[in-house]
Amino acid sequence: MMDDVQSPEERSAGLKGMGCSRKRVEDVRFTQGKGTMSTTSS
Amino acid sequence: MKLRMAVLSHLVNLRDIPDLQGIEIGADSVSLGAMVTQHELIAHAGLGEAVPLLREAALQIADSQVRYLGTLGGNVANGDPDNDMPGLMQCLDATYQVTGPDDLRQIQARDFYESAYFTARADDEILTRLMVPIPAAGTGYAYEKQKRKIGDYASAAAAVLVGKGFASIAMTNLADVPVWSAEAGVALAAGDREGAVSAALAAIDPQEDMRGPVEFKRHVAGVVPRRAIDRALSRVAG
Amino acid sequence: MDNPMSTAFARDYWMQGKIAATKDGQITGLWCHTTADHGGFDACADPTKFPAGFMNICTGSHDIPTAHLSVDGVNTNKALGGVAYRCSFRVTQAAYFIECMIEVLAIKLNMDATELRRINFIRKDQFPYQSALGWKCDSGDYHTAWDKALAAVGYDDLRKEQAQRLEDFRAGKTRKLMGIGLTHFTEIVGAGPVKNCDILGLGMFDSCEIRIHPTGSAIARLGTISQGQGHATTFAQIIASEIGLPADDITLEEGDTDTAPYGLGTYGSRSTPVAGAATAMAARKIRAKAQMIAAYLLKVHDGDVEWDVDRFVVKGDESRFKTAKEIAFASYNQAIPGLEPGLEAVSYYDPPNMTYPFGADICVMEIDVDTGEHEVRQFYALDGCGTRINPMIIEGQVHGGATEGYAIAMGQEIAYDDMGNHKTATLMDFFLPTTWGTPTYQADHTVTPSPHHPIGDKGAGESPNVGSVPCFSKAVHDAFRPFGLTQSHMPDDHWRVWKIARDLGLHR
Amino acid sequence: MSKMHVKLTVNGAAVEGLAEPRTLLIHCLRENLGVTGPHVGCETSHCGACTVDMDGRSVKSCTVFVAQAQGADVTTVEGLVNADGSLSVLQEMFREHYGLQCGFCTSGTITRAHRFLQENPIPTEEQVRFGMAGNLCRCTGYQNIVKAILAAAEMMNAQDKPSSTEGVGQQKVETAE
Repeated sequence: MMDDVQSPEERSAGLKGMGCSRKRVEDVRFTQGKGTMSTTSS
Repeated sequence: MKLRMAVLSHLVNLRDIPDLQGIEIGADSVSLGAMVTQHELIAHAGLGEAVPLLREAALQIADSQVRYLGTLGGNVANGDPDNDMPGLMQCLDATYQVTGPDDLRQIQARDFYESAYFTARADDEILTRLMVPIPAAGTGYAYEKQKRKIGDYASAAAAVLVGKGFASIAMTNLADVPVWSAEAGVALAAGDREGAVSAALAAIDPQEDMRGPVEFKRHVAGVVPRRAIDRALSRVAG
Repeated sequence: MDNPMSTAFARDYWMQGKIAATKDGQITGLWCHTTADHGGFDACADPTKFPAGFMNICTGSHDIPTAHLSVDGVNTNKALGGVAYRCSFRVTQAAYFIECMIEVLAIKLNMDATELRRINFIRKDQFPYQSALGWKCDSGDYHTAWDKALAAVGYDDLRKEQAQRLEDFRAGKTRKLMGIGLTHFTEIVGAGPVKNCDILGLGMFDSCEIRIHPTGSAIARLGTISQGQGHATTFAQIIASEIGLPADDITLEEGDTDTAPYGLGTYGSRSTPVAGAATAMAARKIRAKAQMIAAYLLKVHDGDVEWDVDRFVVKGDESRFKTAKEIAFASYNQAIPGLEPGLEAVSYYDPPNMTYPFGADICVMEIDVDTGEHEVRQFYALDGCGTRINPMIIEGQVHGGATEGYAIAMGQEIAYDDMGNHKTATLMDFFLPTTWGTPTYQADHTVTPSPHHPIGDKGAGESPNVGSVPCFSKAVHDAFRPFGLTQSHMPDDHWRVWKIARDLGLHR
Repeated sequence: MSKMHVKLTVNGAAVEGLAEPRTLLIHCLRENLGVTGPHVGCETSHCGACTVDMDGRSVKSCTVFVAQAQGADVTTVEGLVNADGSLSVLQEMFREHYGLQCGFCTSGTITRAHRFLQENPIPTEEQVRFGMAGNLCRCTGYQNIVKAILAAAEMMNAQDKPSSTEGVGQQKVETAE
């Protein structure tokens, strides 16, 4: 497995866990105006 | 209409009338169509050279999006004392051309404003063009506007032109009409800065609003023109 | 604009205080009385057990042995009141109150306010600290934060520059004064323990339900709902660290009451302290089961494997391990004696205590004495929200919260005339700052984890609002302090600042 | 008011229909055409959430009658994605630099920033702040919005973008004093 050759630090970085300035998953929608806002009718 | 304050049976889009468009720079004056937008005033290179005061003031009106649609004609013809352009046009000694069913006539900007939203334009006339004299080369200019934030009307604003033996001062949002003081211009032309400010202040009649009480407005109405005068003087060339 | 006109949008507090101290600056007691305008009727999400909200933090960051707090609620002909967005439990007022009291005390004692704070800060070794108002502050390291903040802005040099400016002003060389605002705030968030807190009888726990799929991807559902705080991003990060599956493979779902576990929602910096804790606790239940599965697969006892980032490893033999992904697959597809198939868990988390984020804000402001205009030259914001899950998001919260603070302190007002008519009903008159004039912030931090929260997190959304409002105001006060000003009434918009200068005789 | 026959182009597609001339463009977009990217924030031209691009100009579509948009080429945030459906450089930079939080102002902000960068491809921070002042945001404090736009400008210039006809007639006009 790929994991075998990775250091704990590398494995940790791959998780994008706590402490990581992970890009927001919401923003792919929001930057295209696809968020569901309370004013978005029907 | 949008604010449910008027119900109209017809809506006429003036934007497609060519005569209301265009910026023409002549030898000693500039002719501006009433439907010229603030953005066009700012973007026009020749106008910035001829009457830089116009550009400086237009940049202080509303925000980019509003300037794209907001017209010079709308700004001056509405008679709203909050607006920047009426005072500016009085400072520049512009002439408005209004067109009625039969004829067209010229009205001096300095004679146009009667009280808030009341002007010398008749109900069956529309403002079609504005003629602005080109200030002599080397004339100092400044438009100074105190406002709470971009998009706001002035708490107090002053337009100043100053050259050899000549000066003109107008102020905005300090009475129910724009304030142009002949005495202030005469004083400043004679090099009397404080006399000019005093004369201008004598002509104002500010009202309290969310920008502050009358005494505040009276005070900044003294500060703002002083700054405009100083900046205009620093720009006098030749 | 419907919101400020017709719903509970802002707090309206009139606070009076008294503070007692020894001559060398040791604070001995605090008294606070608040008159709270609740408008036409009360719309507060008031914890019934504490109808004043959390004014209980009005002793701030200081070790004050005795304190007394009283509140009068008043109904008026305004829109319903009492609640504000960002800082819904009125901690901002508490911070404003105590920070102003400290500044006034420093003036009375003729002491430097930075030093007065140092003398009175709750020391690191005093935590958990029992406050005079009955609350137990979880953790803090205020002296470190304070020193870091003062060093970061070059505080001593700023004071020298300010002194020079004052000299120039008095000599008629400038009409601008310079003000330095300082705050050190302590927050109380993470509402909250059901024993202390409820909303009209509803306990303020929160919840998370996690299901790991056989593929190693996962879905988590929470009782909160993101309003832009980035829950789908950060809660996945908590799970990633706790369970060892990539955050990118974890889907978050909130806000559907048909599917979400019961919870109390998002407000008052409670999502991470409460629902975030529930997320960690649910993840830990899953990890406990994963440990049994890993031990079975590795043919060792449960206690012979240990967790290592994304896998269980046989103690002493790194080459023998099972990754979280392998365990997820096995949990469904391999018969394990004594264990049900599947890998999922739910946690309803009733926190044992509130959390107490803290921070230090410093503002440098230029003030035009003649027009009342201001320019924020510098704003430094140190945030101590405990463990930091996503630094980018925390800093964004700091920028946004401080900008709200800027608006509140420097111009925002829901004004009424005597007849109860709303006078600020457009976004021109109701001050919302634009890109032009809004400060650029230097966000900084210290990390002091909460001892009782599973991941040590304290919550970050409210803090920048709590600290920045008094900080901006105090920069104004500070500019005029040499002329005798001790207090003013918010907001410090142009005419009110102009009025301060006029009343102090600074106009020519 | 009687209805008029309105024709316009929205994100490259020709649309037409009957509408009262006084119908606001934002309502036409959202309610008649289902283009809900632009949002209704204030309806008084202050907030900028409804900003769209109309014939190469940023406008607040709550202040444009549909009659004024007759024949216009309108682009909304939905029309800014690359042809392959991926995020544009500008959208990507907003994501990269966390230039949005709740997302309400974002469609207007990005649409305005798109036009701003056409007007001024190499802006200073001061020019960005001046040119974006018509878009209110309640979450971000603007800091990351400004950062995202500056980063996008840098990337777009580095890509040596072929000159776009959209920018014709637009000069670099918005300079702060």
